[in-house]
Amino acid sequence: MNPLVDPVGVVHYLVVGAVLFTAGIVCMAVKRNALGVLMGIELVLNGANVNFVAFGSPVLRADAGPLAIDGPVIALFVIVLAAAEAAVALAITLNFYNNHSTVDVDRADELKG
Amino acid sequence: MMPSTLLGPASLLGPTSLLGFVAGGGTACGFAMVPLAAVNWHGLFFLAFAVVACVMAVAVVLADNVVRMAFYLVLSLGATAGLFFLAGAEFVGAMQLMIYVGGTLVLLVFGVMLTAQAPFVSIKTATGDRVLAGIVAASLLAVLLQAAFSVHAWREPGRFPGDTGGVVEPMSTPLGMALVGVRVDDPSPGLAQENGGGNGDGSGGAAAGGRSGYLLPFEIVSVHLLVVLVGAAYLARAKRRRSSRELSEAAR
Amino acid sequence: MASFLINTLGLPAWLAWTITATVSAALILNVMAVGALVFIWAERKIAARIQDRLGPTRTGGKFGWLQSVADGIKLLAKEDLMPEGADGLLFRIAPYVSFCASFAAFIALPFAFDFVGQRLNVGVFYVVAVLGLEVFGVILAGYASASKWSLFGAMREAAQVVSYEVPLGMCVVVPVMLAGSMDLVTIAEKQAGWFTNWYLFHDPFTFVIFWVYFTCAVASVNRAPFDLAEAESELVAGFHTEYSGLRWSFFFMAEYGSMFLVSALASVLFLGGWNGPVPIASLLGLSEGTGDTAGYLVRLVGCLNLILKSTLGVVVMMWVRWTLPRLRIDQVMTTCLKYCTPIAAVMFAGAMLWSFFLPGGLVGIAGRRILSRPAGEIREGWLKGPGGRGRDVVSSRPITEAAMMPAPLHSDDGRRVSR
Amino acid sequence: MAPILLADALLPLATADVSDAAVASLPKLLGLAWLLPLASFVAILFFGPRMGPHGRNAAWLATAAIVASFVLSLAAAGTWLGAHPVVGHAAESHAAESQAAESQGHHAEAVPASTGDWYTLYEAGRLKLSLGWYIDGLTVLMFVVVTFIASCIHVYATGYMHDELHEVTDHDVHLAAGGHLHRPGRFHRFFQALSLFCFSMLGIVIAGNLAMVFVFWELVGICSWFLIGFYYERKTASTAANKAFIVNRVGDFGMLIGLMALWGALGTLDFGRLFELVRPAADGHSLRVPDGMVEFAAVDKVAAVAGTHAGSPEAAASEVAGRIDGWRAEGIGRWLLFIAGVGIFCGCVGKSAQFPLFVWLPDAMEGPTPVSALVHSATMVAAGVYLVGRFYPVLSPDVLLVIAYVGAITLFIAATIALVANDIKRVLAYSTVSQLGYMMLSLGVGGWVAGLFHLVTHAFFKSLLFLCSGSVIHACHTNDMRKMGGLAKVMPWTAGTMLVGCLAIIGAGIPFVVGLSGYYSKDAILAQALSFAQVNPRHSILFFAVAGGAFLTAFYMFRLWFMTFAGSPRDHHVAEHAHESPAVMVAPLVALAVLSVVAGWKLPGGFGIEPLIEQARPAGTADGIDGGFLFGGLKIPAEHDSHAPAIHATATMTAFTTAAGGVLLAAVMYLWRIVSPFVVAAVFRPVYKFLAGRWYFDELYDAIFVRPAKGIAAVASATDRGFIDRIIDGIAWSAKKLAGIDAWFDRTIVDGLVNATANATWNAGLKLRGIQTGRLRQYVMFIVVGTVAIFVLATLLFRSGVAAG
Amino acid sequence: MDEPGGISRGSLLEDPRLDDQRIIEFDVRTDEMLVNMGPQHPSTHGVLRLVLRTDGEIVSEVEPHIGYLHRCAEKIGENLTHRQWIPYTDRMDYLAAMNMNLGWALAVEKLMRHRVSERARHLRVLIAELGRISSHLVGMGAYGLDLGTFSPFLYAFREREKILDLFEEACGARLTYSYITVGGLTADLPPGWLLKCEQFLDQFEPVIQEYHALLTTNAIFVKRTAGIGVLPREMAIDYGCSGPVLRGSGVDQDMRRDGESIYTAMYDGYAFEVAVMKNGHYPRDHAYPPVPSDAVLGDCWHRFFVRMLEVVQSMDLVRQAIDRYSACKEPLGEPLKLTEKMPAGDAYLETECPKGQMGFYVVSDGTAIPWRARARSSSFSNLSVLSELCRGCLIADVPAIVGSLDIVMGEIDR
Repeated sequence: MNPLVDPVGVVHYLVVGAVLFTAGIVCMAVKRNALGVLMGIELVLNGANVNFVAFGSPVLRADAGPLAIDGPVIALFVIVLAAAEAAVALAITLNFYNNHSTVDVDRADELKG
Repeated sequence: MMPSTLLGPASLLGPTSLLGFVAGGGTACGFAMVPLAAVNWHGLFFLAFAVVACVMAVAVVLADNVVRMAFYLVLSLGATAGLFFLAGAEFVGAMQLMIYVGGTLVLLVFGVMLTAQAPFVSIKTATGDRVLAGIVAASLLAVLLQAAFSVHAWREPGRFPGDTGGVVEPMSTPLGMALVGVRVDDPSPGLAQENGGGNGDGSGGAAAGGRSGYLLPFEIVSVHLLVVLVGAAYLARAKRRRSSRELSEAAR
Repeated sequence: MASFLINTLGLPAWLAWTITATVSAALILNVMAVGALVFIWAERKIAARIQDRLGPTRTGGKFGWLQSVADGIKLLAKEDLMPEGADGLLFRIAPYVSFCASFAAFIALPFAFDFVGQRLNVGVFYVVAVLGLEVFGVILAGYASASKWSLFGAMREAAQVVSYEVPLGMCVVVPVMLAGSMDLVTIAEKQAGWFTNWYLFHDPFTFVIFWVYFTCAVASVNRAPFDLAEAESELVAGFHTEYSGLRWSFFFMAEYGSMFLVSALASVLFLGGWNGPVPIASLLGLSEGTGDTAGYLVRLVGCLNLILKSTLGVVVMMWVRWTLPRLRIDQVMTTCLKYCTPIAAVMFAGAMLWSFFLPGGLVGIAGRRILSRPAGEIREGWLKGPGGRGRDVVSSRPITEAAMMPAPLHSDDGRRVSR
Repeated sequence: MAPILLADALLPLATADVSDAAVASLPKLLGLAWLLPLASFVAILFFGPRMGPHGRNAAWLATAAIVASFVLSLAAAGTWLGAHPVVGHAAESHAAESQAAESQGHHAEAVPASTGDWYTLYEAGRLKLSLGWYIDGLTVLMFVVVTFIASCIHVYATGYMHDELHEVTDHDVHLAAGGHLHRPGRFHRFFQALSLFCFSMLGIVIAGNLAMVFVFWELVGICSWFLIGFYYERKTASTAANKAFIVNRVGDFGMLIGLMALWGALGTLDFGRLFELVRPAADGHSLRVPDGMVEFAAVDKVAAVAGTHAGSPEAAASEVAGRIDGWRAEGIGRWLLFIAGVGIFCGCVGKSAQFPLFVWLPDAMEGPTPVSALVHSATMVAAGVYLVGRFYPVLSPDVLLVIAYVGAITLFIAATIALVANDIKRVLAYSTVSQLGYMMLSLGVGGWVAGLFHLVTHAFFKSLLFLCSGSVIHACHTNDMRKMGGLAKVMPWTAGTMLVGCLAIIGAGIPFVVGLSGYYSKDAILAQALSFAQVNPRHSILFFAVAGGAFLTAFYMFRLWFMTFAGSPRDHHVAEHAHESPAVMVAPLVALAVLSVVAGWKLPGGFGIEPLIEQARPAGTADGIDGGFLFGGLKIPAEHDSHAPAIHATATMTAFTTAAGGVLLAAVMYLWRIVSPFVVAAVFRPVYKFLAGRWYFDELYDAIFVRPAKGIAAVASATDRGFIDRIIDGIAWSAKKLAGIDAWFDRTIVDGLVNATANATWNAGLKLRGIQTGRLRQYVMFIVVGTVAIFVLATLLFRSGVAAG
Repeated sequence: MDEPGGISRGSLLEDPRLDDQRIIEFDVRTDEMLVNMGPQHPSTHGVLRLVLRTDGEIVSEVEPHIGYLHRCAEKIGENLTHRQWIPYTDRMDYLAAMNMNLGWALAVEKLMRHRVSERARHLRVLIAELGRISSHLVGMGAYGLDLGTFSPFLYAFREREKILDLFEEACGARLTYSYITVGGLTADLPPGWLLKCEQFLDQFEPVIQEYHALLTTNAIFVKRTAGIGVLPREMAIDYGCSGPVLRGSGVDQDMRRDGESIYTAMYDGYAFEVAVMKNGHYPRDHAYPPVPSDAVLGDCWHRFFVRMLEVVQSMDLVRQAIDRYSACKEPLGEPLKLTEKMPAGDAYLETECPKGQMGFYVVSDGTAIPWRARARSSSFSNLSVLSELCRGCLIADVPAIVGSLDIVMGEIDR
C-alpha cells in the first residue's frame, strides 16, 4: 500500500478526501469571517469530490469500480453546483455586509432563541 | 503500510499532525526502503499533489488573513485538480481548474476586496473555539478514515498506468454523451438490437434500457444555474436608497 | 524521446522518463523565457517603427538584439522593493503565480505533431483553464501591494478576465465541436491539408468567431486596448505599480508568454496548427507520423510553422497596442457582454447548424462527424479504444497493450464482457 | 405546377450515387420545414407586439418562415424525385394501355417510405411515444402543396388583415353602453395563430405514427378555434369557434376508440409497423386481420388454451400461434379491424366535415377569409382526407363502403344546400364540404389516387376561390351575394381568377383533350365510381350521387359567379365602393389561378402530380380488395381498371354533360334571367325552405342532443334542489344541534387538555431556546458531532455488517 | 483609510451619498477611497496633484492641489526691468513661450502707447501662430497619451521638433525664446528661413489627416471623449474659462478678434474665422472629419477638435503672415530701450494664447522697474472647472478630462 511502490488505490484518495473534508469542517467551525466559512464549504465539497472521482476512476481500481462514469459525472455536478452556491453565498454575504457593516458571522445571530 | 492502530493517537493530535504522518511517513519509508528504479512515478506525483492539497487545506484553517486563506484555497483546489488528472478524470480536473479555481475563487477574491476593510481582513477566533473544533474534527477524521479503511475492495491497489506516461482512456466523450442521456460506457445487448432496426438513422430512442444517462439532472442543473444567477443578481442588486432630503420631504 | 532513450541508449525506464520530462520542461521554460526576450525586443522595434523611430540599434552590435538581455541584467541588478504595508508572503509569491500559470498552460500546447509536453485529452479546456489562473497572481499582487492604484488594477483585472472567459470559452468550443475532440493535437490534425481545411475557412461563422476569439484573447491577456489593469495614464502602472526588478520581470514574462500562448492557441484552433497553407510534406510524400529522420524534419518544419503563425498573432497584438487608445472599464465590459458574448453565441449556433447540415465544411470534404454518428457507432468506437476513434491516429509513442485496453466493463447481469 | 417544375429543376443535384444519402436528408429538410413555422410562432408569441409598429413585422416573419418552409419542401421534393424518379407511364391515365404491362410496370416496384424517429419521448414496455416521420411521395407532395398555399395565403393576409394594424372599431359588436367595440388591432396575433396552424398541419403530414397524428390533430383543432374565434367579441364568431371545436371532439372521440383498438390489439401506432402487421409483405401485402387483433378478440379462447397448458407459458404461446390462422379463418377479429378503421374515420368525419358532423364548417366562415381559405378549404379539412389516404392499407372493404356512403351523403346534402345559400362564403363552405365528400367517396370506392389527386387540385382552386371571395368581401364589405352583381368591371382580376376557379372546380375542359386541373381529378373520381358501380351493382347509387353532385356543383358555382360578377349592380351603395384589391392580394390569386389550371397536367416526361401520388400508393392496394363480411360480396375494384376506355369515356362524357348542364341552368336563371330564381323558389317552396334551412340539421341536433341534454340537466337540477337539498338541510340542522352539545364538551374538557399540553410545550420551548444560539459556527459543530455520533452508533450496532464489507 | 497628505475629511463633503441628490442608487455598500493622483503621475501634465474621492471606479469628487511649481515669478517681476522679466514669462507656459513673450510685450507697449513697425507686426503674427501650432501639437499628442495611445504623441513631437528647429534658427533657443520683446523682436529672421517655414507647412498639412485618422475619428477615441466631461456654455463663462475650452463649449470668443485694439490691430488684414461651432457646424474652410453623433457640445471631444481646427487655422495665418512679411520692405526696427523714464500708470492686456486668454497687468510708478507685474493665467481658470466636470465620472475619465483642458502647471503656479 505504499504509494511509492504500489499502484495508488482508492483508499489513498479517500484519505486525502477525508483530510480535505475535515479541514473544511474545521474551517466552517472556526472562521468568523463569512468568506472563511464559504471557503470551508468549498473545501468540504472538494473533499467529497475527491471521493467521487476515486470511486469512478478507471485507474485506481482494477475493476473500474461500480461507479464507472457516474463518479466523474457526479463530481462535475458538484463542481457546477459549488460554483452556483458560491455565487449565492457571496451575494448573501454582500447583503449581510450591506446591512450589518461586517462580515462576522457571529454577529448574524438575530434568530437566536 | 498504514497500520490502523496508529489512528487512535493520531486523531487526538488533530488534523495537522495526521497529515504530517500521511505525508512524512509515506515519503520516509518510500525513500528509505525502495530502490530508485522501482519508484512509482504515478504514486510520487500523487503524493506530491496530495501533500500540497492537504497542507494547503490545513493552511486555510490556520490562516487569519482572508486573502491568504483564498490563496491557500486556490493551491489546495489546484492540487486536487492534479489529483483528478492522476485519477484519469482529466475532464473533471480541467473543469475543476476552470470553474472552481478560476471562477469561484475570483468571485471570492472579489468579495474579499469589497469587504477588505482593515478590521475584517482578519477576525480572530477564541482559542477555546479552536481547541473544541480541533477535537471534534479529529474525531470526525477518525471516523472517516475508519470508514475508508473498512471496505476491503477500496484497499486493493489500483493498476499501474503503465510506462506510458499515464495514457488513460479518454473520458470526455462518454462523459459528454452521458450528460445528454446516452450511456456509451454501458452496453446492454438488448438496447443495441433495438436501435439497429426501426429507426432511419438510429439517433432516437437510445435512452432506454441499461443505466440511464444524465439528461434530466443536466437540464435541472442548467435551470438551477439560471435560477442561481438570477437569485444572486437579485440578492446583490442595486438598491435604491432615498436620500435624507427625500425622506424629510416625505415626512413633511 | 523516451523510447529512444530506452531502446537505443538502453537507459532504465525511470531515468528515461525523468530525462524526457526534464528536457520538455526545460524546453518550454526556454520558449517562455527566450520568447519573452525576443518579444520584448520585437515590441521595442515594432513600436519604434510604428512611431517613426529606430528603437534600439547599438546593444549587441546590430539591431540592438541584445537589448532585452541588457534589460534583464538591469532588472536583476535592481533593488527589490517592497512597500511597508504590503502583505509580504503574497507580495513575493504573486509574480510566480502568474508566471507558473502561464508556464503550466504551455505544457499542453502542441508545437507540432507529437511535439507536446503532455498530450491531454482535454487540452483545450486545460489551456483555457490554466490561463485563467494567471489572473490570480495579478489579484494577489494588487491586493498585497497595499497601494490603491494596485488594488484598482487588480479589481479591474478580476472583473475583466472573469467576464471575458465566457465569450472566450464559447469561441474555443466551436473548433472543439467541429473536430469532435478537445485534444489540441487532434484538432490540429483535422485541419491538415491545404489551407482551405483550416477552421478559419470552414464556414462563415468560424471566420467571424476567429476574430471574436482574437479580441477576447487580447482582452484576457490584458493587452491594449484592454490593458485596464495596468493603464499607465490612469493607474500609474496598475497592479505592478509597486513591483520592481526580477519580480516585475516575471509579470512581464507571464504577459508575453500568455500572448504567445493565446496566439498559438488561435493557430491550433483556427489556423491549422502546425499545418502550413500548402501541404508540402504530404505532396512530397513525407509523413509526420513516422519516427525516422524525415518524420522529425517534417515535424520541425511544422513547429516552425506554428511559431511563425503565433508570432504573427503576437505582432498583430503589438500593432494594435501601438495604434489604438485604451477603452474605459465600462466600455470593456460592454464590449464583452453586449458584443462578444452574443456574437459568439450566435456564431456558435450557426457553426453548429452548419456542421449539422453541411458537415463537409465550406470547401473541404471531411468525414462524418461524431455528432451525426449513431450512438451505437460511437459506443463501438469507444470500446475499441483510442485507436478506433475517427481517423486512426498514428502515434509514435509506444502504447502498451495494457494502456490500450480500457477498463473492463460489466454487462447488466454482471458477466464480464469479453472482447 | 410551378413547385413541381422547380423541384424538377433541382433534380440534377440529386444524382443517383448520392440518392440514399439524399433520402436520408429528407427528415432533416422536412423536419426543418416543419419546425420553421413553430419558430415563427414562438417568436411572435413572445415578441409579437414589439415587432415594428403594431406588430407589423410579425407578418413578414411568419411569411418568411412559411416561404422558407416552402423552399425547403421544394428541395425535399427535388431530393425525393432524384431518388425515386417518376417515369414511364405518361399517357396511362387517359390513353389506356395494356393493363398487364402496367401492373408489371410501376405497381410491382413499390417505393419504400422513409420512416424513423427523431426523438423518443417515452418508452416503457410496449408503449412508445416518439416524434417520428413517415415520408413518401404523398408526404412530400402534401408538404409542397400545404406550404405553397399557406405562403400564398400569408402574403394575401398581410394585405387583408391590414385593418388590424391600428385601432379597430368592430361594427358587428354592439356594446351594452351603446356604440361599437373599440379594441386594439391584433395583427400579430393572427399571424401567430397562422404559424402555429401551419406547424400543426405539417406535423400531421409528416407524422410517423398515429399518436403523433392525434397530437397535431388536436393542435390543428385548437388553432382552428383560435382563428375562427379571431373576432371573439362577436357572439357569432365565438359560438362558431366553440361549435367547431365541440363537433370535432365528437369525431375525435371515435378516433380515440380507433386508436385504443389499434394499440390495445397491436401495441403500436407506428404507421410502418401497422401496415406491416395488417398487410404483411410475406403475404403479398394482402389485407388480413393481424395476429394481435385475432388474439385480442379471441381472448377467451386464448385463456382456454392457456388453461390447458398451465405452468408452461411457452407451450401455450406456441399453441396459440398455431391456432391463430384457424381463428382468423373463423372471422374472429374482423370486427376489431372494422372498429379501428371506422374509429379513425370518425376523426376524419369530424375534421373533414363529413355527414353528420359537417355542420361546423359553414359556421366557421365567421373567421377572417384567409383563415377560411387556408384552414377550412385547403388544409385542415384536407387533414381528414389525408389521414384516410395515409391509413388506407388498414381499412377493410367494409370500412371503405362506410366511407363511400358517408362521402356520397355529404356531397349531396352539401351541394343542395349550396344551391340556395346567399352568403358568398357559405356557398364556398358548402362547396368545400361537398368536394370533401367527393374525396371521401373516391377513397371509399377504391379511388385512392383519384381522391388524393382531387385533394391537391381542390386545395389549389378552393383556396383560390376563397381568396377571391375574400377580395370581393374586402371590396364590398358584405358577404351577401344579393347585394353584389356587375363586379367584373371594377374587379377584373378578381373576376377573372374566380372564373378560373369556378371552371376548375366544375372540371371544365375539352373532353379527351385538355382541361383544367379539376377536369382530371374529377373525371378520375367519376370513373372510379363508375367502375365500382359496375362491379357492385347494388351500390350504383354512389355513381349517381357523384354525377348528380357534378351537376349541382356546376350550378351553384356559376350561380355564385353570375350573381357576383355578371349583370348589373343590385346595390349601388356597394357597387360604388367596390374597388380592385391591392397587388399583394391579387398576386396570390394569380399564382393560385395558374396552378388551378395546370395542376392536373403532365410534363412530357410523364411527370405530374397524379403519377407522383401513384408512386406513393401503399403496397398491396393496387389490385383492389375483395371481401367484406358485413355487407357481403363487396369488391373494391383496382384503380387502374377505371382507366379502361369504356369506363373512362363514359365517365368523362357524364362529367362533361352534367357540368355543362349545370352551367347552362345557372346561366338561364342568373345570367340571361330567362327563368326567375324567385319563381323557381316559389314553385318548389317546401324544397327551397328545406334547403334554405340547411336540411334543418342544426335544429335536428338541437332537438336530439342539445334539448334532451338541457332537459336532463333541468330535471337533475330540480331533483337536486327539491329532494337532495332538503335531506341535506335536515342533516345539517340535526348536526348543528349535536354540535352545540359537542362544543360545550370541547371547550371544557378537550380544550383544557390541549391548553395544558400547549402550556407544557411553551414552557419546554422557553427552556430549550437557549440551545438555539444563533451562532453559525456552533451549528456546524452540532452537525459534526451528530454525524460522528451516528457513525459511531451505526458501527457499534452493525459492526458485523461493516466488517464484512 | 489613512488620510493622504493631511487632507482633512472636513474639507470634502461629509457623505455625498446622502446629500447629493444624483447618487441615489448603489449596489454594494463600499467605503469611499481617497486617492492621490499626482503630483507624480503620468497623466497630470506636470506637478498637478488631484485628490480623488472615489467609490469604486466612480469619482465622486476631485480636488486639484496646485503650487508645486510656484517660483514667485510675479514677485520677481517687481525687481526687474520690464524687459528683464521677459525670460520669466518664457517659463510660464513653456510650451508656448513665444505667446507669453508677446503678451507681456504688448502689455508694456500698451502702457507706453507704442506701436511697432509693420514688419515687426507681421513677424509677430508669424511667430505667435507657429507657437500656437507647437503648443497645440503637444496638447493633442499628450491627450492621446492620456487615453492610452502612444504613437500619436510621437507623431506630434516629430512635427513640433521641426517648428522648434525654425525657432532655434530665428532666436537661438528651443524652449525659452525671449524672442518677442517690448517694441519689436530681438532680431530679424535669418535668410532662407521663410523658405524652410513654407516647406514645413507644406509637409505638415497632410500629416493632420493622419492625426484625424488616429485620434479624431478613431472609434475608441470617440467613445472615450464624446459626451465625457461636458462643460455647459454658462458654466464655462461663469468659471472664466477661455481659449479652446471656452470655444469647445460653443462660446464664440477669440481675443484676436474680440480683444483690445492694440492686440487686434496686430491681426488687421488677416482673414481667419474663429474655430467655434455655430449653428451646429464648424467653419468648414478645410476638409475636416464630421462631428460624431454622440459628441455633445462642450465635451472633451469638442475641446480637442477645436484645437485641431486651430492648428489648421494657424497654418493659414502663418501663410498669410509670410506673404505680408516678405512684402514689407521697411526695416524691422530696434526694440525699445527702456530707460529710467517710463510713463506712470497701469495697463492690462489679454491676448489669445494657445491655452486661452492670458492677461498681463503692469503698474508703473514711472521708474524702469514695474511697481507691480501680474499675470492672469488661462490654465488656472480652466483648471478651476475640473471639479465640476469630474463629479460622477469614472477614474479613467479623469485623465481624459484633465487632458482636454490642456493645462500647463508652469502657468498656473507661476
